[in-house]
Order: sequence, then C-alpha cells, then structure tokens
Amino acid sequence: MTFLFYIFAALALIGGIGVVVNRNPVSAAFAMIVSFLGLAALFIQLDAYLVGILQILVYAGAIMVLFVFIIMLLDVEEEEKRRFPIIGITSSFGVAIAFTLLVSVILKRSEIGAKPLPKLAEVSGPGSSDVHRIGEMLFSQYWFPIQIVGVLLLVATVGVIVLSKKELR
Amino acid sequence: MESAITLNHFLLVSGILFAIGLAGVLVRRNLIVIFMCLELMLAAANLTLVAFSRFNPVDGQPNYEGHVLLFFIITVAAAEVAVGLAIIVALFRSRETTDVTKINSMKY
Amino acid sequence: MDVNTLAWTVLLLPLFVAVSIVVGLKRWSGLSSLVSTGSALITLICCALMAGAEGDAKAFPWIELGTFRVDIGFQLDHLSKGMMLIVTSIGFLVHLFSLAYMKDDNGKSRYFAGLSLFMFSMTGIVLADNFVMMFIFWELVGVSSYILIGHWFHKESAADAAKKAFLTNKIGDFGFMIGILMVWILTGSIYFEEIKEAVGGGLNMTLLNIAVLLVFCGAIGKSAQLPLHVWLPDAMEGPTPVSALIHAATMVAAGVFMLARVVFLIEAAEMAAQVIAWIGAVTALVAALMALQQNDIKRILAYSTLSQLGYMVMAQGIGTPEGSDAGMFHLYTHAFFKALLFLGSGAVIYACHHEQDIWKMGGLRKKMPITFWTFALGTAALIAVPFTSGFWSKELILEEALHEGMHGPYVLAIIVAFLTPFYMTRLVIVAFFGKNRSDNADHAKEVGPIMWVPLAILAFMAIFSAYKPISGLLLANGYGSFGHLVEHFGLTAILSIIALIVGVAGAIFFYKGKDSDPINIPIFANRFKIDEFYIVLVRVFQDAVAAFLDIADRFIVDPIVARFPALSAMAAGQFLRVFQVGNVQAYAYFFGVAVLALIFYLIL
Amino acid sequence: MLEIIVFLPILAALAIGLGAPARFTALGAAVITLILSLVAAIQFESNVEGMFQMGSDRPLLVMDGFPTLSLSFGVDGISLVLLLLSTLVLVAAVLVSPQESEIKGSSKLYYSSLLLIGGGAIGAFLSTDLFFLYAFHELALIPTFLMIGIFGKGEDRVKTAWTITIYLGVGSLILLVGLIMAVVGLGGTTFQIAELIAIAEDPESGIAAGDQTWIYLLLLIGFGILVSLFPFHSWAAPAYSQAPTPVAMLHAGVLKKFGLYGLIRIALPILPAGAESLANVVLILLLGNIIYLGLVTIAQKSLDRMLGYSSVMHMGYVFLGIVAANSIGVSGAVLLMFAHGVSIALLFALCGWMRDHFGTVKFEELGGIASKLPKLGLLFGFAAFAAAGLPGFANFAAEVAVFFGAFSGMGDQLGWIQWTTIIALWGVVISAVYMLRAYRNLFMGPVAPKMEIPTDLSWSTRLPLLLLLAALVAVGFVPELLNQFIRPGVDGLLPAVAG
Amino acid sequence: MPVYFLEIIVVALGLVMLMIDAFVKLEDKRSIAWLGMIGLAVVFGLLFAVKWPESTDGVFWQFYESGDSFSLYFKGIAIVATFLVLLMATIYTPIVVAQTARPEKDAHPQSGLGEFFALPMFACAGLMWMASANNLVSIFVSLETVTISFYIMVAYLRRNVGSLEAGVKYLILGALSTAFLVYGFAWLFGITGTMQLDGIKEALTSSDVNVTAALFAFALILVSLAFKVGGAPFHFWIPDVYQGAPTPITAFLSVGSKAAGFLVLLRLISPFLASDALVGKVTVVLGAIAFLTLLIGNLAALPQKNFKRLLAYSSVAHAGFLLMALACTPRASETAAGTSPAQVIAFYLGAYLLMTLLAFLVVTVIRSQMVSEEVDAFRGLAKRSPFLSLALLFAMASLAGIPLTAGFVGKFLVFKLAIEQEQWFLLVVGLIGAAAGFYYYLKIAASMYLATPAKDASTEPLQATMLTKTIMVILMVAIIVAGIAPNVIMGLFS
Repeated sequence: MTFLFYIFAALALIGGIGVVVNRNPVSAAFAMIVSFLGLAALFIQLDAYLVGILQILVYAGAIMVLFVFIIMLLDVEEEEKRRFPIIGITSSFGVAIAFTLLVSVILKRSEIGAKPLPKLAEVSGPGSSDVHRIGEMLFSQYWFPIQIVGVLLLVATVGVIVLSKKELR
Repeated sequence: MESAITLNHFLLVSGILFAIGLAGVLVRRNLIVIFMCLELMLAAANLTLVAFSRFNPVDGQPNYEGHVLLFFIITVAAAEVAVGLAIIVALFRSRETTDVTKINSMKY
Repeated sequence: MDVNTLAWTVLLLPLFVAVSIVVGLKRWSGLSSLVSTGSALITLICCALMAGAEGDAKAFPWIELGTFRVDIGFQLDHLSKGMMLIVTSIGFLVHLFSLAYMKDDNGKSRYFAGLSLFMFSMTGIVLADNFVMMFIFWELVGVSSYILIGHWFHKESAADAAKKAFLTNKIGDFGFMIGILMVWILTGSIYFEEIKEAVGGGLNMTLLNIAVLLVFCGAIGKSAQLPLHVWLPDAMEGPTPVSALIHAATMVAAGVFMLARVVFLIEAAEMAAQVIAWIGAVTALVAALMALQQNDIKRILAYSTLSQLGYMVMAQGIGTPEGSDAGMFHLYTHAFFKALLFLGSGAVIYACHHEQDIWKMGGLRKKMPITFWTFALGTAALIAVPFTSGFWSKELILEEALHEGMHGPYVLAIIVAFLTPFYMTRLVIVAFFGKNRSDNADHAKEVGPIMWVPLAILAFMAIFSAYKPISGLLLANGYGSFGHLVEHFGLTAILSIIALIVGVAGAIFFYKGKDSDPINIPIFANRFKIDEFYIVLVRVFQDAVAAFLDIADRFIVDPIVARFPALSAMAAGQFLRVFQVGNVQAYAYFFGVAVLALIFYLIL
Repeated sequence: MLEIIVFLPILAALAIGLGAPARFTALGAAVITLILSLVAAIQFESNVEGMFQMGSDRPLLVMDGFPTLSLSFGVDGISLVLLLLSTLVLVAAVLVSPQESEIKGSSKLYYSSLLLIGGGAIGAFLSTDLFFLYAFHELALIPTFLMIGIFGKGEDRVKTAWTITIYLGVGSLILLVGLIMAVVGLGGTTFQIAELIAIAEDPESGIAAGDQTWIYLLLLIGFGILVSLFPFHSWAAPAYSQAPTPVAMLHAGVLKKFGLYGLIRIALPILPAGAESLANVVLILLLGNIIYLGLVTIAQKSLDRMLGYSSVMHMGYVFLGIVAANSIGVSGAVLLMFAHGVSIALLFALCGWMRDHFGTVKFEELGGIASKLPKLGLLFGFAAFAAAGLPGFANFAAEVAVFFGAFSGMGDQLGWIQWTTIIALWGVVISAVYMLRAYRNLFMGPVAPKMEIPTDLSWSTRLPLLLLLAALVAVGFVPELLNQFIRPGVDGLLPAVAG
Repeated sequence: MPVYFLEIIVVALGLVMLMIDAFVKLEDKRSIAWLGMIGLAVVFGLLFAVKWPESTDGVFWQFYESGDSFSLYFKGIAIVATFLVLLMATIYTPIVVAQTARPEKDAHPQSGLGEFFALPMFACAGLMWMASANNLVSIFVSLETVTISFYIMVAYLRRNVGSLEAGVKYLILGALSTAFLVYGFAWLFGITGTMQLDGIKEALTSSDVNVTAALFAFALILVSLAFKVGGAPFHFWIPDVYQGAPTPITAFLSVGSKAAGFLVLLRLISPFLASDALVGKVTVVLGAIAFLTLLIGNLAALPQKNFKRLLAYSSVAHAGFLLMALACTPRASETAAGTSPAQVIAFYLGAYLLMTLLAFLVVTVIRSQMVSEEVDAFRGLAKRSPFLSLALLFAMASLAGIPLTAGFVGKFLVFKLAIEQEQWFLLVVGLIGAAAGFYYYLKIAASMYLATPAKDASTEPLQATMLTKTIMVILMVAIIVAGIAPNVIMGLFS
C-alpha cells in the first residue's frame, strides 16, 4: 500500500517535472501523460475509481491527444535556449519551491491531514459502486450545474468553430 | 506496522504537483506547454479534492460531492483546452509563433 | 431750526452736493461750482446758528454687533462748534476764491465735488462723538485730500504727491486704528464721554501710554509731524486754494483737534504726553530749518505750516486742558492767517502764470498792492508781531509749556520763534520787493475782487481773531487782551519779541536787494534727505522684499505645495507602468509572488 | 421658493443646452433669481425660532443604517446675505459677458457654464443638508475648467484650468473626508446641519476634543484650499488673471466664499474645541495671506494678477474674523464676505473690460487713462477705494467689525490674536499701497504713448458695474441693511462657541 | 414567474439567435442583435415580475440563492450591460466584419457576425447564474461559462493581432486563476466538508475551525477572485486585454465580469468575515490589496495615452474603491451601524455600470468612424460632435466622482465606510486616487474641449443613430438622477 503510494506519487511528480524540463513539446506532452497516469493510480488508491478512469480517459486520452495533435499540426519546434536564463528560471523555480515549502508548513501547522486512511463501511450490492453513486448524484441532485455545463460546452463549441473557421489567404 | 499513509502525503504530493505546474507556467516559453502546465495544476487540485473526500468520509463512504466537483472540473478543463487551443492556433496562424515572450505588442 | 436739523444739515449737505455733482451735475461745471459754493455758505450759516444754540443731535446707529456698536453721533460742545466755525468759514472763503482761481480748469466739477466731499469729511471728524466715527471721516478726509492733491493727475508730480499723501496718512492711521482698538479694550468704549469716565478708574498705565501714543500716530500722519511730515510739502502740487483749505487751515489741524478731543487721555498718560510734546517741538524746529532754504513760495508756506503744527501738537502734549486750549487757540488763529497766506500766494501764482519760484518774482508789491498788503498782514500774524492774533496764541502756548515745566520743548519753541520771522521776511522781501526777475512777474497784475475779497476778510481775521468778540465764539474764553498781556508779561514775551526783531532784521540784512540766495545750506534745502531715506526704505523694505516674495511664491511655495506632489504622483504613475511589461509570464510571475506573500502573511 | 432660486439657473443652463437663446435666457434667469432672493430677504423674519427659514425638504436616500440624504433648503441670516451676493454678482456677470456673436466657440457652453457656476454657489449656500451643501459647490468645478480652458485669456489658459481644477478637486476631497468624519463622529445619524449642530452642542454627544482638532484640521485644509488660505493659494492668482471676466467675477466673488461659509456654518459650531486649539495655526496662516501675499501683490506687474493676489490677500481678514469666533468677528467676517465679493467682482469686471479694449493690462504699457476715459477712471477709483477698505464702502464696515471682533476679549495682556490683528492691520496699508499704485500707474500721469484709446464705458456696460457699486455703497453707508440678517444668524450659530 | 426562468429565457434567446444566424438568410445580420436587445429588454422587465417560491426545499435551491433582491439586482446589471454591449456591437459591426476572416465567395458578407451577437447572451446567462449561485459547484460552473465565453469574445477578431494577443493573455492568466480557484475550493471543501455556502459559513464560524487551513483556502480563493475583479497585484492582464479586445467586449468585461466577480467575492468571503477567528487577518489582506489596487490603478492611469488603456486602469482604480469598501467590513462582533459594504458595493457597481458603459458607448461610436483610440484623437471633438463630447464629459465627470453624479455617491459611501471603520491608510490612498482621477478623467474632457484638432483631422460630425443618442441621454439622466437621489438605485436591493 505505502509502497504503491510512493511509486505512483513519484510517477506523477517525475512526470510533472518532465513536462517542465523537456524542451521538446512532444516529449513534454508524453511526460504529462505519464504524470496523469500516476495521478490516476493515486485516485484509484483513494477508492475513487470513476475519477481515476476519467483521468485516464479524458485527460490522458482525449485532452493530451488534442495537445499532441495541435503540437504536430503547428509543427512547433523546440524552444530556443534562453540567453539570460539564470535569474528568470531560478526565481521562477524559487516561487514554485517556496510554494511547496509553504504548503508543507501549512500541512504541519494545521494538522489537518494527520489522519490515517479511514476504513470505509462495507457496502455491497447494486448501486454501491462509486460510478453508480456519482452518476446518481450528477443526474438527480446536480442536474442544474449539468445544465449550465451544457451551455458552457455549447459556448465552447461555437467559440472553437468561430475561432478556427477556414480562412482564405 | 508500516508507517501509514496519511492525508498529508496526498496533500503534499498535490501541492508539489501544483507547484511544478506553476513553475512550468513561469519558465516555459511555448504557449502550448504553458497551457499543459495549467492543466497539470488543475489535476493537482483534483488530487486534493479527492483526498479530502476520501479522508473525510460521510456515512462511511467517501464524500462524493468532491468527486462531483471534480467531474465538473474535468469537463470545464476540457472545454477550456478546446477553446484555448483554438485561440493559440489562431494566433499561430497570424503570428507564426507560439513563443510567449514574443507576444507583447501591448504593454505599459 | 433745532440743533438736530442743523447738525445733520451741516454734515450731509456737502455730501449731497458732492454726490449730485458726481452723479449728474458734472456736465455743467459752472453750476456745479455755484452749488458747491452755495452749500458752503449754507453750512457756514448753520454753524453760526448752531454755535449759539443749545441741545443735542440724535445719533444714527451705523453698525451694531453684539456688544459693539457704532453710531453716527454728534458731540456738540464748545470745541466742536468752534472748530466747525473755522472749517466752514475758511471753507466758504476758499470756495469763493476757487470760483475765480479755477475758472478755466477742465476738471472744475471734479474739483468742487472734491471740496464738498472734504467739507463733509471734515465736519464728520469735528462732530464725531466716538473714535470709530472719527476714524471713518478721518479716512474720508484722506480720500478727499487725495482727490484734490491729485487734481491735475496728468502731471506725474501731482499723481505721485497724491499717492504719497494718502499712503503716509495710511501709515499714521495704522497706528491710530490700533490705538482705538486698545483704548476700546482698556476702557470698554469708543465714545469719548464714556472713555473720559473710564479713564478716571484705574487702568493699566503701560497699555494706556502705548494706546495714547498709537492714537497720536493718527495725528502724526494727519498733522504731518515728524517722521511722517514728508507728504505735506509735496501736497502743494494741488491747486493753491486746496493748499489753503486742507493743507494749512483745516485737515492738517485735524490731528491737533483730535488730540484736543482726547486731551483727557493725554492727561492720564504722562509718558505719552512727554513724547507728544517733544515730537511737536522737534517738528516745529526741523520744519522751520527746512523752510529757511526753500525757493518755492508754497513750499515755504508748507514748511511753515509744519512748523506751526508742531507748536500746536506740542501744546497738546502739555497734557492739560489749558495747554490744549492754547493749542486750539493757535489752531484757530493759524487757520486764518495761513489760509490768508496761501490764498495770497495763490493770487501771486495766478498772476504770475503759475510761477512758484520766489527768485523769479520780485517787485510785486507795486503790481499787486492788495495782495501785498494782505499778505504782509498774514506774515505779521505768522511771525507773531505783537497784537496780531498769532502773537497771542503763540505766546499762550509758550507760557503753558513753561508753566508745566516742559523746558526742553520750550527751548526748541523759542528757537523756532527766531527762525519764523527770518524765513517769512525772506519770502516777502524776495517776492514782493526788489525788481521783477522774470517775464511772468513782469506781466503780473492785481487779481479780481472774487479773489481779493476773501483775502481782505482773512486779513482782518488774521489780525483780530484773537480778540474776545471773535475768539469768544471759538473758544470758551478768548485771550487776546491787554490785561492778559500785562498780567503775563515775562520771560516768554520778552524772548519772543527779541526773536521777532532779530529774525526780521537778519532777513532784511541778508536778502535786501539780492537776486539769488546768498545763503546756501544744502542740508536744509535737501530737507535733511528724509525723503530720500524713505525712498530707499520703501525700495528695500517693501519693493525688494515684495519682489523677492513674488519670486519665492512662484518658485518655492507653489512648487512645494502643488507642483511637487503632482509631479511625484505622475512620476509614480510612470514608475508603476514599468511593471506592465506586456509579457504574460511576467504577469504570472507577479501573480505567483503575490500569492506567496499573501499566504506567507496569512499563515505565519 | 428657495428651490426655485436654486434650480432656476440650473434649469436655464439646461434650456440653453437644448437651444434656448443663450444670453436672453441666462439674463432672464439671473434677474429672476435676484428678484426672488430680494423677495426672500423681505420675507425673512429676524426673530424666529429655529435655525433656518423657508425650509423645504425632499428625502432622496432613505436606507437602514444610513442617515437620510435629503434635498433640503433653508435660509438663515448668513446664507441670506450670501444668497444676495451670489444673485447680485450672477446678474452682473451675465451682463458683462460678451454678446453671443462675439464668443469664439460655443455661446451655449459659455452661458450655461456661467449659470451652472452661479447655480452651484446658490445651491451650496442654501442647502441645509451637508451632502448637498458639498455637492452643489462642486457643480462649478467642470464648468470652471471648461470656461478657463476654452475662453480664458493668455497662452497658459489650459495649464491654468488644470491647476485650478486639480487643486480645488483635491481640496474638496480633503474637505469631504473632514465632513464625513464630523458626521460619523456625531453619531452618523443625520446630514441635516441644524440637527448636527444640536447634537454637537450637547456635551454628551459632541465630538471629543482631541478628535475635533483632527477633523477641524481637515476642514481647515479643505475649506482653506477652496478659499486660497496661505499656503494653498497658488491656484488663485493665475486662474483669476486668465479666466474669462464673468468667471473670475463669479469665482473670486462668490464661489470662493463657500469655503468661508463652510467654516462658519459647520466647522465653528460643530468643532468649537478644534477651532480653539488650532486658532494659533490659523492666525499664522492668515498672516501669510495678509502680509506675505500682500507684499506679493505689491510686486505684481499687471492688473489682472494684482487683483488675483489681492483677492487672495483679503481672505485673511475673513479668517481673522472667524478665528475670533465671537459675534462681532464672525458677523464682520460675513459682512466682509459680501463686501469683498461685490468689490472684487466689480474690479474684475473693470479689469476684463480694460483687457478687452486695451489688449493688455500691464502697468508699464498703460497710463493716464483717466484723462481720456473719465468714466472708467471714476468707476475704477471707486472700486479700488472700496477694495482698499475705505469708509463709505461695505468693505470698511466689515473690516472694522473684524478688527474689533478679533481684539475683544483681551484682559491686560495682548494675546496671539491681538498681536495678529495688529500685524494684520498693516495689511490695510499694504492694500492701499498696491491699489493706489495701480491707480497711479494706470489712470494718472501722462497718457501712455502706445496705448489705443477706445471709447469710454457705455451705459449698458456701466449698468452691471453700477449695480455692484450701489450695493457696496449702500451697505457701506448703512451696514444695518445686511446686519439685520447677519446678527440673528450669527447669534443662532454661536452659542456653541466658547467666549 | 419563477426567477430561474430568466436565465432560461436568455439562453433560449441566444440559441434562437444562433439558429437564425445558421438557417435564415438575413440581409443585415444586425437584426439578430436587435432581436437580442428586444429580448433582453423584455427580460429586464420580467425582473420586476419575479416571484420567489414559498418553499425552497427542492434540490434546485441548493444551487440557487433564493429570496434575495441582491441577486436580482446583479442580474439586472448583467442584463443592462449585455443590452448595451449588443448595441455597441451593432455599431462596431464594420470593424468586426473587417477583422474576422474574409469569407468564401458565396458566403454571407457578414459571416461570423451572428456568433458575435449570440455569445454575449450566453455570457449574460452565466453572469445571471453567478448572481444567484450559492454553492461552490454552481459558482464554479457559472463562472467558467462566463470566463470561457470571454476568452472567445476577446479573441474574436481573428485577423487582428491585438485581439488574439489579448485573448491569449487572458486565457493563460485566466486559466491560472482558475487553477488557484479550484485548488482553493478543494481546500475549502476539505475543511468544511460541504459545497454549500451556508454550510461553509457554519463550519468556518464554529469555534474549532482549522485556522491555518482556512486562511490558506482563503488566500487561494481570494487570489483568483481578485484576478477576476482586477485587484492589484493580480490586475496585470487588464490593461493589455482591455486594449486588445473589441471595444464592446472591453465594456462587457469591465462591467459584467467585474460586477459578477464582486458578487461572488462577497458571497465567498462573507463566511470568512463572519468568523471571529479569521476576520482579523482577512480584513488586513483585503485592505492591503485594496491599497495596492487604488495606488496602482489610479497612479498608473495618469500617464496613459490610449483611451481604452486609460479606461482599463480606471477599471482597476474602481476595483480599488470597491475592495476598499469590502475591506471596511465591520467585525461580526461589532454591531453593524451604518451602511453595509455589500450595499455600498452594489450601489457602486450600479453607478459604475452607468458611467463606464456610457463612456464605452461613446468610444465605440467614435472608434467605428475613426481609426485611432489614442486620447489625442479626441482633440477638438467638442466642435465636431458636441453631443458625443457632452456625453463623454458626463461619463468622465461621474467616473472622476464629481458631486451630483452617481460616481460621487459611490465614492462618498466608500469613504464614509472607511471613516466609520477607521481605515486611515486606505482613506489616504483613496484620496490620492480620487485626486489623480480628477486628472486622468478630465484629460479626456480637456482633449475634447480645450485642445485644437490636428491639422489633417476631419471636421465631419460623427454619426450616431437616434437609438444610440436616446440611450446615451437615458444613461446621462440616470447618472445625474442616481447622483442626486441615490434611492433610485439603492431602492432596488435594500
């Protein structure tokens, strides 16, 4: 259990770092997929099966494919080396590191997370899976936000069409 | 007994991932990669959400409200990516670049 | 007519005339002059009636604020009634004289409006029953004097003289106003009668002395005492009748009158009294010295006026009712003979086509006999030939000064008594005797009756005004009598007669038959350079400082208070814009840093 | 009726904007307000309970936990006097405005701006609600900006317009804060001035002395900037010298009085302790106005700037009356506000005429005017004498009252205020110096060689000027004309003031 | 009529407009906008006919605030803003047509215009939902609906580099702020275990709240909302995006997005402010942000020469005043005397809507007929088009806070609040800001009225339709009326 956690956490983090340090966008995208896989595994470790699957299907599958597709489409090249990278990069990483430190301090101080994984009640039978439960909540209790999201998706669709309509050169 | 995995572990991982995403946003110069890093930040936030759901159960079950929010986040993120990439593509068409440092015609 | 109507008529009629000339009559200058002269006659009659009448006039509330109340009210006692007679009678004669003198002047209407305004203002001063009212008319007198001195304002010298006169008076008034304020807070009143009562009670003597001295500042200005005497000689730029009326007989005497009005204050403040007496005496001396070397006929008279005013002020400084009366007595007699001298000089100037330099006259005795004889009588009175009015009044002042132990001023006054005959005789000899020294003088001829009748009347008064029948009208008790002379015959009388003889003889000795001045004392001719000193003072302490402050205002105060904050805001704006680099990553970076700072503050 | 007086000019401005004939409408509105304000003066009763008369009240913001804002008007003696001043000067200002055809630019804008400036001042003087008292005053800000910027004289007009607008804007903001602090300090339950004063007079609900000082300081700076109290004066002279004549008249004559009015109406009764603790500061500042700026005035080389500075200088005397804080001094201050307003408007009108007809008002380029244009010379002489504080004009009566007010209350010692008064009295000499110098240089002496000689003042030009002059002289001879109003007004305000 | 019909109608309208665009051959596609405007006007009228339900037990009310005139007021703001944006969009049509792709030969000459009119409708619906959102989920989705529509609208002019650049900038930073928002929501959810604002409030005000974690969540949420409303130092996107975006959209951003942002900010922050354990630091932070915002917004506006950039900084400045009001929230333990910040903010936003939209309306008219947006281009406008100049003058006067305009009442209320809460630092910087405001707003007036036009400038009067002029007059009157009788606006929500 613990071992798996560390493996997957490392996977997610190393993937993330890969995104940041790879100068080639395609490599970055693949590193991102790795990271998402690790994340999905962590979700599953948290008994969030649906979410884990979604993470793989939507993020790693659909979205990242879109990214890679666009990268290929635009034929984006590697980033050039910066001329004066040191200050910019160090301070940017500094911000990130400081953020991490602050989060750890918060965790330590707040003691909010100093609890072990609670045992879940044993439920079985139809409707006991989290897919079922979430689905039920979404389409009964959360129907209203779903409607709004519908509008959002419509807008996004219209927008994408408008923005990338064919253009005569 | 092995040292148990606590909520802290998950939160810390999520925090680090968030910070990594932030770092990416700050250092990468390719718009698309920056956008990817933003997605990474969102994903990191998701981990926090799920972790909290799991560690603060309701009636012996994870708090599924968090999962529902996550569902919406993923949906919105997808839409955002679509729109965002469309804008980036449009910009690339007129500017022939995705280098963020070159997109600074308006300033001061 | 009752006293109330008379008083108000005397006060308001000239104002009414002045206003109606300004508003409508000015187009018809002849009419204006006649109306003005007529009103002067009416006021003279009213004053004469009032002098004999008993009773009070009603006051008009001018301003009333809380405990502070000023009336336009009248204090009708012997002092004011007598003074009114002088003012209106000389005023009328001057009006009359002016009818001829200003016959062809373009600004005749303006001139007569000014005269009427002056009559109004002077009446106000004399009749006032409180300080503020007096101050109001005090200032108005200054205004009318300004208007009249500057009558020929297209001349640079006249314009400057008018301004100088007004401003010098203003400086005196500055002190006067403070004095009034201090008297007010000391005694709680501005009414003379109430102040008189309050002075009886114990007051803070230091403050009272200061207050009296400040009040005296007003008199210094108006009566042209040292050190504010500089305006009076310049004021001779005005038409000569004006000089006669305002700058010899009445307005300049207002300061003396005011002191007489508040003599009870001077009496109470001994220190101040000493100062007043000394200033009067020194003025008399210095002015007489300056008169020795002047060549302009009017200027000689002007310095002589200064000198005589010094006598009067000195008399007030004696600080007793008797001394004050003596001063007033001299004021009256002086009013007549000095008005006479001025009008006489006016006649001379008129006849010599506005030539004023005595060295360019000469031999006028034969050409203008009436003028000469009246002028000579006036001179006699001025140099205190025994039995003329001037003799009696000057005698009285000297006696009172000696009597009250004012030895210093007394000595100075005696010296002046030597000088006065000297310079007056010089004037008469040079101007009227000898031969004609210029064409203008050559063509001179006797003036018309409108001009010489006033001269004659005044000549009569110059001799006889000191005697009971006339002086009784003016003062509570007249002095000019043989009995009096015999009674008081002593050191003073002997000294002044010696002085007279020595002075006249000396002048005859030096000046008889001369065509140019044999004596040359530059410091007297230059009037001790006091004017020059003042010019420097004004340039340095006023104009230079003002110019400096003007620059400071533009380049120091304004920048500090206004421009600098504005510019720094703009600079800050420019600086803040620097962060707006246009690069999204920079913005994200700022975003991140801000988040860190925020969290850091919130958590730690 | 007061509502009509306030809104008539504003509505007339609107009507002009919509196409009514500009000059005719403006003149009509101004004259009607003048007549109405005279009617108000006649109807005014001196012995009535309560602070304001002829009141009207329209609540405009009623909200829980927030004091009601209401458009309410009323007059007491003080505001009545200022109302008369405003309407009088407004009529004169409209009359001296150029004919529509002579205005380069828009005559609509010109006349409606004038009416707005005047209407704003009237509204401010008549409002009994603090909010609107403040708000109406600011109505003039933009019209002034435009008027100076568009129609001003001289090269610097735009810069000057900026200076005055920003300066006064900042002043108003500081003032606003002070006013709100005062209201909040008094419990924040009402904006009605009369009620605020009543609350302040109650020792239990008044503001603590320490706080009063701070609030008074803010009000002093705020109002002080509006009144050009030293050292916040540097906007005034350039603005007045470059503004179009009617604007200079209205601004220097009327609008500026708002700050003084505010101090008397609000600061003195509500913050007596503050006024007392800062009295010495104000004394020093007002000497800055009188002596320092008086000397600066002497140094000016052209008439317009000289008049600008002199207008600033004379504010010092009003402050002296206010610091005295007794009924003599404050009444004198109110009277002086009227007198100064009328006389400076008159002077600016004359100066404007001269600038229009001679093309310059520099002392060195002009001279001997009185020989050629006696009517102008006479009128200017009157105006100059009035401004220099000579008897027979309202200014004198007012200044005397101020001096007596400032001097009263002394024991055997001379206090700060007495010493200040003594020094301030020297200002009378100073103002005589510069006024007479100006008169001497412009009107006396020989005629300047290069000067073009226009024809003398016509009747239509003289009419507004004579109107102003008549007011000055009438009040100068019979100050009781206005005193009868001022006395009860000041007495009604001052019980709160110690001493 | 039930209140939630309003959004449905607006969305339906938007759909109808899209359909018409797709299936009906129109000569002039501006008719679509007219339809939308008419529809919005009707919806605005319906606002006053809204019925609140007797019971709010249903699931729906978990996401939708009930019985709240506040939310109705903000819906009103959204509707009015959208209405005016559509009006501006019709005026702006030529530029949109020119700057989007040139269509194929047989396509409609105004191809791509229909969506430009329809998208604001969806954004409007989103804003209206935001106004009523009372649950983290509904807040999130409605907020994102608005944000994503804005991404599209800002970048709408595909052939215009500026527009695209603005779109990218907005996209990157917007997404960044969304990430922070989500992270913050996650923490908030973690602490309180609920998505309901009521529940969150209850949890945060309980005595055993985890202070550190709550403040962390607060920081994250505040950051992203400060970004939305343009609080410093999260405001950097505003000038660039405002400058690049199509003018009507800039107007929409500055009013609609800001108003909704503030309402959400109010809603999300009020639980923190209600908690005695948190309120101290929370108000300090709010004060600091307000301080910076006031300073930067006002001072950086001083040297601006581009009119839209100037308005952008002005928008930041006004956000500063609004944040100042928010920072002056009285502590829960004190009895709340005086005005509540929420009321002040609501009024201020209403006033801001009137004056900013009036300004943008004029600018749109000018921009549609002149090439430049620099302040200098307005030189001598007063002679050329007196009416437009007057309207702009009104807008500027009100923005500057000249009394008797709506803008002044807003500032007045804010200052009063600050004085009541003794926030002296904020007060001082607010004063400096207001003073600077006099300068940079009047700069426009000076340019129009005082400056002489450039030599080659045209003297042709600018054209504006009767409708535009009428609406300008209505806005001007509204500014004055609200400035004299604030009750007109205040009455809508109190």
